[in-house]
Amino acid sequence: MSAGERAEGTAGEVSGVDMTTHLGTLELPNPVLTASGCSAAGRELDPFLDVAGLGAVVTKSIARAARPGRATPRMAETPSGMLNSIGLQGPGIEAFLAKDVPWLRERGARAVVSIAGGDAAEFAELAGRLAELGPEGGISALEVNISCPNVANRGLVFACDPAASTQVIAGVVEVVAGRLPVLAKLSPDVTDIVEIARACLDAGADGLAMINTTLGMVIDTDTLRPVLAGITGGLSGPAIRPIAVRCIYQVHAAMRAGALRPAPIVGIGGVRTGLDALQLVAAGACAVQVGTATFNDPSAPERVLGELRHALAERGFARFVDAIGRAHD
Amino acid sequence: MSAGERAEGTAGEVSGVDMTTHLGTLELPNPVLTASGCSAAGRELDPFLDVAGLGAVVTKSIARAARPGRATPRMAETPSGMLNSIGLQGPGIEAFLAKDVPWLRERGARAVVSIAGGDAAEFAELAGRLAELGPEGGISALEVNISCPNVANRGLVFACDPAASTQVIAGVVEVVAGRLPVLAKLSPDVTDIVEIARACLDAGADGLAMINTTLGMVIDTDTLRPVLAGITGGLSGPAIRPIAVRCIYQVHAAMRAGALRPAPIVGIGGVRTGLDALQLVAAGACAVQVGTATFNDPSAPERVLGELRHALAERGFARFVDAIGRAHD
Amino acid sequence: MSERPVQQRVRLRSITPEGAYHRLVLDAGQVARTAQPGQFVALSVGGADSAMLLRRCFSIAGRREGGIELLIAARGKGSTWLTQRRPGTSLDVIGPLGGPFPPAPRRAGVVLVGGGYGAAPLLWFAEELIARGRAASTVQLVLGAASQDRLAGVEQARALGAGVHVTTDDGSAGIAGRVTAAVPAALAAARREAPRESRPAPGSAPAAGSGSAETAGPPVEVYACGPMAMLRAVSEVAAEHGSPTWCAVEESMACGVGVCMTCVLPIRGADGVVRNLRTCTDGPTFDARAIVWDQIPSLTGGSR
Amino acid sequence: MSERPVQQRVRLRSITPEGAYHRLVLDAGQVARTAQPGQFVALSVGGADSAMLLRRCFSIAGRREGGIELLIAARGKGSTWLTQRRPGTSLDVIGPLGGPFPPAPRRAGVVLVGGGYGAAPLLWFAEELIARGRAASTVQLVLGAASQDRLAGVEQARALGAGVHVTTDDGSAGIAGRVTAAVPAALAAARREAPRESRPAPGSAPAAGSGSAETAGPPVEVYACGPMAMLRAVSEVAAEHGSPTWCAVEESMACGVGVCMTCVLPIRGADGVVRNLRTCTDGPTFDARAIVWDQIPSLTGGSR
Ligand SMILES: Cc1cc2nc3c(=O)[nH]c(=O)nc-3n(C[C@H](O)[C@H](O)[C@H](O)COP(=O)(O)OP(=O)(O)OC[C@H]3O[C@@H](n4cnc5c(N)ncnc54)[C@H](O)[C@@H]3O)c2cc1C
Ligand SMILES: Cc1cc2nc3c(=O)[nH]c(=O)nc-3n(C[C@H](O)[C@H](O)[C@H](O)COP(=O)(O)OP(=O)(O)OC[C@H]3O[C@@H](n4cnc5c(N)ncnc54)[C@H](O)[C@@H]3O)c2cc1C
Ligand SMILES: Cc1cc2nc3c(=O)[nH]c(=O)nc-3n(C[C@H](O)[C@H](O)[C@H](O)COP(=O)(O)O)c2cc1C
Ligand SMILES: Cc1cc2nc3c(=O)[nH]c(=O)nc-3n(C[C@H](O)[C@H](O)[C@H](O)COP(=O)(O)O)c2cc1C
Ligand code: FES
Ligand code: FES
Repeated sequence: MSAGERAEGTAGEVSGVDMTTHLGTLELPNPVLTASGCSAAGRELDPFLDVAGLGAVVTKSIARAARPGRATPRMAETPSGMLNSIGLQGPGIEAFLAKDVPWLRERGARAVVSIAGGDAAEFAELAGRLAELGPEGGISALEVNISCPNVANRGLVFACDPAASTQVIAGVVEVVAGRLPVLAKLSPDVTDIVEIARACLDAGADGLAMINTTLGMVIDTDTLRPVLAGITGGLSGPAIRPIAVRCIYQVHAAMRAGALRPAPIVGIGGVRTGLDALQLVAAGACAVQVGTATFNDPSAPERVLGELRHALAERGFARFVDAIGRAHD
Repeated sequence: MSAGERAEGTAGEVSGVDMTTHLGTLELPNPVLTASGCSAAGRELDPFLDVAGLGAVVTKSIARAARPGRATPRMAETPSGMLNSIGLQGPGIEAFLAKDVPWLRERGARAVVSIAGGDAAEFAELAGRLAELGPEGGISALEVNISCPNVANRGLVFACDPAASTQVIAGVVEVVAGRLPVLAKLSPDVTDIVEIARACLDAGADGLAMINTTLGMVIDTDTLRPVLAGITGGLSGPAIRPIAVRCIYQVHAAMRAGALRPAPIVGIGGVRTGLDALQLVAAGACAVQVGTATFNDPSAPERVLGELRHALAERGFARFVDAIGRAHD
Repeated sequence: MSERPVQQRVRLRSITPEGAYHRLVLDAGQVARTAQPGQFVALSVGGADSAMLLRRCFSIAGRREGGIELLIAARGKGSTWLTQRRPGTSLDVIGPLGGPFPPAPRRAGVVLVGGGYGAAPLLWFAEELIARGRAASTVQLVLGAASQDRLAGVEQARALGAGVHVTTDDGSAGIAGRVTAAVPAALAAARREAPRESRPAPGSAPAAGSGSAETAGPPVEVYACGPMAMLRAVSEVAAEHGSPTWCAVEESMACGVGVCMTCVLPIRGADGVVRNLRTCTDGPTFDARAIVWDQIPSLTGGSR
Repeated sequence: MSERPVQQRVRLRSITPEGAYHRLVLDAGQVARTAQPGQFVALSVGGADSAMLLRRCFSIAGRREGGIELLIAARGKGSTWLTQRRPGTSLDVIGPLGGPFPPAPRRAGVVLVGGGYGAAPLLWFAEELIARGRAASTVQLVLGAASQDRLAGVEQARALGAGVHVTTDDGSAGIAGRVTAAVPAALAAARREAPRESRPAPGSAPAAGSGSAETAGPPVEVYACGPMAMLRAVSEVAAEHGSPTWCAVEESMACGVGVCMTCVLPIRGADGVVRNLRTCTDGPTFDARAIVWDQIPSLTGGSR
């Protein structure tokens, strides 16, 4: 099928722009996804948008066992952003598979499942369980949340250490054995994000998802104590968008320069509008996730998709993919 | 002089709160300073505030020779922040000493001079020239902007590398030989800011100034090209305040834990109001700088000082210094 | 949630100062259609270019001519922004969110305890109870606040014919003291006024049954809305008098719709297991006996 | 800067649509007191909780009854916010900023070239020139825009009795084409109307002297305000006709008061050295011959 044929009649084609995109072997009808932890497992957004109309729903990072998460308060609003410290509260993988995946499947939504573990073995176990189900079981891809604390190494997050990142991703890739695309989700809180990206790609990741929140803190000026029970929290929202654009640009630039194996980048960070999404795409993202903006507007992922499509049409793009990495041309 | 005596009648004492603070051997009448690059050398703020009433004026980072800086556009507004890419435009140290320092001196303002170099030798040379003048010459302290590119190492910023930071600070400390307090200004764009803080303190810095801007990028959604001529730029303003609070808290916590030599921290990042300043102070800062907020309100440093004093009085503090690090208690 | 919430851009019909608060009426027809007392709305604040990203949540204080009423205290910057709007302003609202107050068993007395603006949803609840045929005298309202200007709904409550008990911390109105000081009298009045002739209906909430077993007279159910420390204190006093308490809590909520997990409280399930439940979707009203008070950091001083 | 700027919180006296623009009158008495044509103000936008941190700069378009006038195009979010304000809104203004237009030598003709809202400060300049005794016919205004609704000040200019030359890119008013198409005729008219009898006064700007040396007739000075590409084109045409051009530039400004160094342009000094000068404090008006056009990225396509 030539590019010309493809521009017509595919599922992604609406109002003249073919929105189809690929994450490795996974074809998505469009490039706008929810972000992990910002849409639970999709169900609560049902009154506000059509989950099946999104590129995919990325589910809240799931661990092996049920986890209560951190104490409250878990959030603080900050200028154009927020801090969160949820601590990966969740029902554990089995309850998740029993309750959440079937609902998404029934709705016709694609599920990208985010996994989190305290060590490489937990990650591998989770990945194995999901790969077993595979696409037929309603799982479209894995997102490996390595921006969570490594129990063995004083709680240092995996994604801040190339060796730890390699270990987790290699373990996951091995057990998945090509049955699902594996995305490594990176933290911006590193001196050199290209180095971590390289560690993940060298370990066999099919793509990168970036960025996770950046570590921040708010102090209550009445009590003079940290607002969050967890003291520090993850900063997200439009405030960090310039950091996300920069990270994506740096990694995509390294790929273009041959310093890094080319691989799809899923852009995340501060996307609130279609034009925000376009910034991440032009920087090098082949899909984008909408996170915190969903709290402001629960229809945001769907709205962003419409706005992005419109913006591409206005700029004369026939295909979404032609906009990827444009800022480097 | 006992603490009780000191609370009355010192220069820092206004409306019941003694605002005096210390940066190593330097006593400042109050803890609110301008931030480097956000107040030039003070003169342009003269219509809007009394420079002598501030803790100090921190001047734009100065290099050996005159520098034209980067091409325009040099700035982009971002949600609750901005990007800048000025590229250390300046007249060079001699013109600076001839024109700017005398003006500040005449006004009775304290000058903290920020220096920047492409290698350790340039830093040392600048530091030597300023230490020669010393306090009698109108220089109160040095701020060493190690968050600028290391010419010898592919433009990697010094502050992203402990060894490079050590080299610069050790060279400066040696040549200054105790004649002026030396503050190392840190970048937040590192995996472990405590490690860089340690490198600087071990190299003999008298204190730390943190944080400098964090690297960001904005893409023009019409041209799909980076807005800044310099492609990436430094993100500043309230958007990054949670990052600043976190960095200060981490470094102060390491000092309290005995993992780092105790030393004064000058807090910088997103301060717009007195309560913002109080957050940085409670996190561990013994002085704060007001940067980007000055663009919104050129009287901001003076206003912040008033608001901080008021907030301390309301909270029952007799002395500013008692609020330092309160969030750790 | 009883009905699916909707997201609507609506007109602010009116805004009126009321003591220390402001009463807003929004032309939110779709929200009003299914809203029930105990549910809340989430409003976006500050406009599209605001630095305030998160919505603010407010209990629905009533329905009025196809619209909804809110009673808002200007606390921080978002609520202050709202109280400064003029009629005609367009606002983005999501609602109704959360579940309604559980229905009061027909033959139980009812005590409603509201702290400050927390009285607003309870007044609507009282109105509905009376409109559905309950004798006004079986509804006892305890309205407390720091000072007189922070009391909400006293006139409204009197107009309904309900029993009204007022407390203020500073004694500027009613009994000087906390709401708990007035709760025993309110419980006694509710019990006195409750239909004597019958035992609790078998279908009524188990809470009502267990409460009535410990005291003489008909069962009384308590509904409380206000700060967490007040909820705990009220539920303790109520329990001493054999009454269960339904607590409408007010946790910090980032999303209000159930996707973020910021708003949780430790709740003991029927299986005895404590889970961090979302107060936005699983609440905001919980049976006081299920709330694990000692695990709530804001009460134990754990972090704030 | 001629006078120290002041920071004032002022009332928006009135706001009136004017073609594609809005004319705002601010009760900014202290700014008005010393303001001169060519200077500008910086307004904060969006309120204290706005995500927009930076001020927006606008040329002062005139003084009116102790206030100042601005002519504002709703371009992005900040300027749109401003054009949506109602009279009575309180605004934070800093001004007057930058230096005024250099005075026109008494015996030179004057051509003022305004692109879009760029005409606004030039009209005020024309008014002042005429008010100070210059014959209106020696002032020629070239007013250009993309389309008729984006033309500013045509009526005002006619009312002054000045020569008026109108161009629009789409031909919806005046000559179809760019302002440069009308500049030669305007120069000729200014030269024709300028006082014939005399040579440039010795104290006049050197620019005027050198310009007049190359052409027949009295000197003519050009003042231009509009987009950078227009300024360059106008100054080239003017130079071909022996006239110097004063260009009022409009660079992105983070502070407006001279502390941030974001707003620079490469300007060749009297010593031949090119320096990046701050257009906010060293400008915004520069002699076109001193501007190093080829080093301006926005013109050479260097970055945008
Ligand atoms: C279910 C529910 C019902 C409520 N009903 C009412 C009501 O009827 N009338 C009324 O005046 N207020 C009510 N509140 C409280 C109201 O939501 C807060 O006062 C308001 O969000 C404060 O916002 P702010 O911008 O003024 O304060 P800020 O302190 O600037 O807010 C910062 C952040 O903290 C959150 N926050 C601050 N205080 C509270 C609080 N007490 N509860 C929850 N979140 C908070 C805000 O939502 C925001 O995200 C209710 C809260 C909840 C959760
Ligand atoms: C000295 C001077 C005088 C001006 N006079 C006028 C005038 O009389 N009338 C008028 O309508 N406009 C004038 N402008 C342009 C006006 O400042 C911009 O249109 C306005 O800042 C755009 O802001 P925004 O929020 O709408 O756009 P956004 O694109 O959202 O602004 C984002 C940022 O870029 C800056 N920016 C965007 N466009 C421009 C621009 N063209 N020039 C400078 N900064 C820009 C903004 O100030 C802001 O910091 C003048 C600019 C300068 C520097
Ligand atoms: C409340 C909240 C919870 C989150 N939970 C997760 C998570 O479980 N796993 C994960 O990989 N990222 C998590 N994130 C990070 C987001 O997926 C996203 O990377 C980040 O918020 C930046 O995007 P945004 O600015 O669009 O929110 C969470 C973010 C928020 C705000
Ligand atoms: C326009 C601009 C120029 C700056 N120039 C310098 C500089 O020359 N040297 C330096 O150490 N920091 C410089 N900074 C960083 C500030 O001093 C400060 O560390 C940073 O902006 C964070 O503080 P803020 O959020 O209050 O602006 C600059 C910042 C801005 C916005
Ligand atoms: S507020 Fe988001 S889950 Fe309750
Ligand atoms: S705008 Fe800041 S120096 Fe000109």
